[in-house]
Amino acid sequence: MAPSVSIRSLHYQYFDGAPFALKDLSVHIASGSCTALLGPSGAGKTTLLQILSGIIGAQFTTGKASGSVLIGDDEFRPIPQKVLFPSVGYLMQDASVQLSGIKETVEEELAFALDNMGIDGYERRERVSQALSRLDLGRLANRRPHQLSGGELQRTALASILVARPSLLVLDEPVNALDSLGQQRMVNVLRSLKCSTTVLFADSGIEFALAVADTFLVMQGGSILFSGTRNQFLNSLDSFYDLLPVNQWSEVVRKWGKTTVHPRVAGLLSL
Amino acid sequence: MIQFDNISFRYAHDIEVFRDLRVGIAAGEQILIVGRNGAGKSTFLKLLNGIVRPGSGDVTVGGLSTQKHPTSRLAAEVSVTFQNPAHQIFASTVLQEAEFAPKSLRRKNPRERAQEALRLFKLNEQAKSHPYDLSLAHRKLLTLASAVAADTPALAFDEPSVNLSRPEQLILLEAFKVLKKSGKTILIVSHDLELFLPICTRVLILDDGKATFFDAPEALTRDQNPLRRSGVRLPLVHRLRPYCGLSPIPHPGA
Amino acid sequence: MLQTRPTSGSFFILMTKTVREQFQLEIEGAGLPFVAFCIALNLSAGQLAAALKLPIYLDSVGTVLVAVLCGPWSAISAGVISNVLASAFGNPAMVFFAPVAAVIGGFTGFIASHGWFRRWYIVPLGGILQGVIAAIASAPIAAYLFSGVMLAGTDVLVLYFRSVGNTLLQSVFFQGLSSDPVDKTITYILVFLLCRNLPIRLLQRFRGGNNLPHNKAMDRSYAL
Amino acid sequence: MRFDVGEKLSLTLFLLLLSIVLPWHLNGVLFLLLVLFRYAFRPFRPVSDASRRRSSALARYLAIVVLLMTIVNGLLIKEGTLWPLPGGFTMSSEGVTFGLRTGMRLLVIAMSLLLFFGSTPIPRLAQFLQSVGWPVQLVMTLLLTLHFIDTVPDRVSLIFTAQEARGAPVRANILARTKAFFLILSPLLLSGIVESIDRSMALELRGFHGGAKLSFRGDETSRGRMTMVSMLFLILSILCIVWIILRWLLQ
Repeated sequence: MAPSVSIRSLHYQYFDGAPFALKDLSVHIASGSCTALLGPSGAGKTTLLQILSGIIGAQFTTGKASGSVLIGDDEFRPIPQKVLFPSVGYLMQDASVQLSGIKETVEEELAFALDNMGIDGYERRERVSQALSRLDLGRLANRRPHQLSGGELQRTALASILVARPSLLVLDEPVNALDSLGQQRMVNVLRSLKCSTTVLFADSGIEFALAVADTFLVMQGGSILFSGTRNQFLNSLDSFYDLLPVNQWSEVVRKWGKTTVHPRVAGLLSL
Repeated sequence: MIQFDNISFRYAHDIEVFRDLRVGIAAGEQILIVGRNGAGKSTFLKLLNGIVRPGSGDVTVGGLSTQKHPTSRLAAEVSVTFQNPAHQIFASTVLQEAEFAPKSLRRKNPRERAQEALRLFKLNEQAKSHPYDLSLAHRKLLTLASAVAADTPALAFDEPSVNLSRPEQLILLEAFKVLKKSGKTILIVSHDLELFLPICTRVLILDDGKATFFDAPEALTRDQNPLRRSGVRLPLVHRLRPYCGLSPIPHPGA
Repeated sequence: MLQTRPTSGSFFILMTKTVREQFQLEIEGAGLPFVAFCIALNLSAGQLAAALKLPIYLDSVGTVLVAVLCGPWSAISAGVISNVLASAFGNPAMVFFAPVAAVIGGFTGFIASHGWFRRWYIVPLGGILQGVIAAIASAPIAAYLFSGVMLAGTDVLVLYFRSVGNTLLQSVFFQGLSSDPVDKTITYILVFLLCRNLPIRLLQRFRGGNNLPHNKAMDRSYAL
Repeated sequence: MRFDVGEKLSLTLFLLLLSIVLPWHLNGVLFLLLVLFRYAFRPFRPVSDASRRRSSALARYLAIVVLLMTIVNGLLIKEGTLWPLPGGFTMSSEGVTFGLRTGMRLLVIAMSLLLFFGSTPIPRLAQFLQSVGWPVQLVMTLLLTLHFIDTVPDRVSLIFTAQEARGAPVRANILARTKAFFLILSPLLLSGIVESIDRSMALELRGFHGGAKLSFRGDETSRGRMTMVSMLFLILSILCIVWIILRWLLQ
């Protein structure tokens, strides 16, 4: 069952005396939802995602944290202290760094996580082939990772996480390096994960979020500024003028009437 | 100001990048250079300051021919900044990094020029901090500021808006408007048409070795074929605006 | 045994932990990929020096970086792997100088953990001392195995010393004395210049973060 | 007769030590034998044509060095029978044999290393090292080194271009070029540190903790245990070491 995530008054500093990366952040993310975490660079999006994945608690022993994080029914006070693999999957911003770089083919790259989990034999082959087909990497299975294009690298990195079947999937700016075809593929993948996996992704733009997310969070200076559904977000676009690239969008949406988003705009939004 | 006279160029492993390309850019113009990956956009910038020499034809910048003059001399005419900030940030404070170009070009009072450029990109409070204590977006702004600090008549940027989120994009737009007013020639290689179409004077589309379009942005929205053929699509919001009775491209300052 | 935090003067920890545990301790945080990066740096620093037509070779700059930022045992493995791979990629004699690379890594790691990279004036001293030790370590190998001919410009020095009447071992050692201290001092100073202002956000991810010039915040928040 | 990595490694160790034991004329015979080995014997054929090009260039280079070493030593050393040469120089037989001894030794060393590294891709070597007990972190480091060896040189040239475009003095006098050396190494180190931090997080995020063994393509080929052949070569190597120590003591 996909976990819900609720965070209560979370504060975080990378080291004593550092500026607050997260300031009194409280949010609830529904189970199985696809939530967009929007906001400018330095708003703390990456810090929040890395705290949920547990990597910050594990590697940043000098960090200072307070508050509490609840993922599913495990309570972490103040933050998870070890990497929550495999229940939480984290896709990094730069896919070429996420891949281990030591494997000779894409198929082996996907098996890396399963080696560490001690899964082999039939179940390993079955999980790898399932991940390959889900991200339609079938014909790239024997390709060498450094021969892949940006979009293919991104899909390989995502597949190498989905083999571990995480129940909470966290992605950091999944589309800012992709062209429109790559974005379209990523929209389909995230849509296929709905309800079975809780998805939370960070983005500095809004076009991808409008196409796939059902709840929207806007962050600034380490705390949550706005939390709401798609229509609430569309109607209050003007208040994010200098935080998100909405200026030309807000004009378009305002022209088409505040309450409902005009079907043609909504149709085009679904890319 | 910048003249490409029938340039032909190919890399060692014989992929033809340009075939007798002719492009003339007047002083004070802002050119947006667009094309699919591998259409030679980065090579176009490298031809500007002689890092890469054309097979045939010549590139002249500010009257100097790139065949005859070394890169160090051409760097005083055009300052070329590449995409990845990690490939050039070396100093241990923001100010030192911004001071590098004016100092190595032996400009007068390099420190004031650097501080001026940092103020233009809203980085003056962080002048003393280490560039890697800044966020990636601010490091990117730092590379743009250290190019502007060199005070060269022409500026060329490779994907200046990548890694920038909205607040930094607004800072970038403000800075480019100030540079436009002071008559600088600016070349921008970018995929981000939504950001740069409103402020550029002409758009250059590079497609398999040729310049298939070199005209004002409004002409681009009237006839989108050269754009579509070069594998680039007009941003969704520009395609939507006509449906709402708005002009396809907002006038600058919108 | 209670996990003691290695501070400067961590000689005690070298003694009690087995080598394997100490190695795993040193590459905690970002150490493991950094060792691999520094080995690649060792192998390509020579190319960069040649591209800039500089007469220096600096094939141990990566080993010294690992010694300062991670620790002695990871620096020893970095040095040894660098030499083995260098012999795989075209310079066969290097594999026999792996012990010299191990000595460089171990010695640098040891003095780094004693704070020799904290003040700028101690660094050249460390460089000269390291150069002498490297010359002592490489002399017998160069003399007995390769009779002083190392396919490099410095072979001329060896021939000169021998014609003046020294034994083979002495002349190889004198040649080493004339080039190694200079090379190592330049390497040490370069590493010091590269690392002295590293920000805390990067330093705190390395076991040896405390080996570098005094960072006020570093004291309170010692890494790992 | 399939040679696995372990057997090739112990053979190479034995050859390296043998080159120190044998007199120069036997080393010469061994060198010719190894050249024949390389072309005739399948498991020792070079894996890629890049390694073939590299090794034949190296073989020619070393032959010249041996010749040079022999002549120079012959001229310099004064013991043994001296054959007069025009221009007052003397060529001593002792010097020539001394030059030949070290020259032939270098040839055998180079050839045995080329045989091993030319025919064994590093991932196979890493697979063998893991099966004989290397810690998983060290095996991962060796494999990651391969990745960095591919990417660091490209990054160096990218940084070189970016800094030259900003006016870095890469072609000026030696002092300026030394400053340019720092201008290129500093971004390289900073980007290397940042990439190491990201990569270490990426490894931990996929469960790598140094406990579980790494899996390799075609896992069944590496028979971890010591085979008879590699045992034989290891015993021979120990004998060589004993011989060298005895000869050194009795000298």
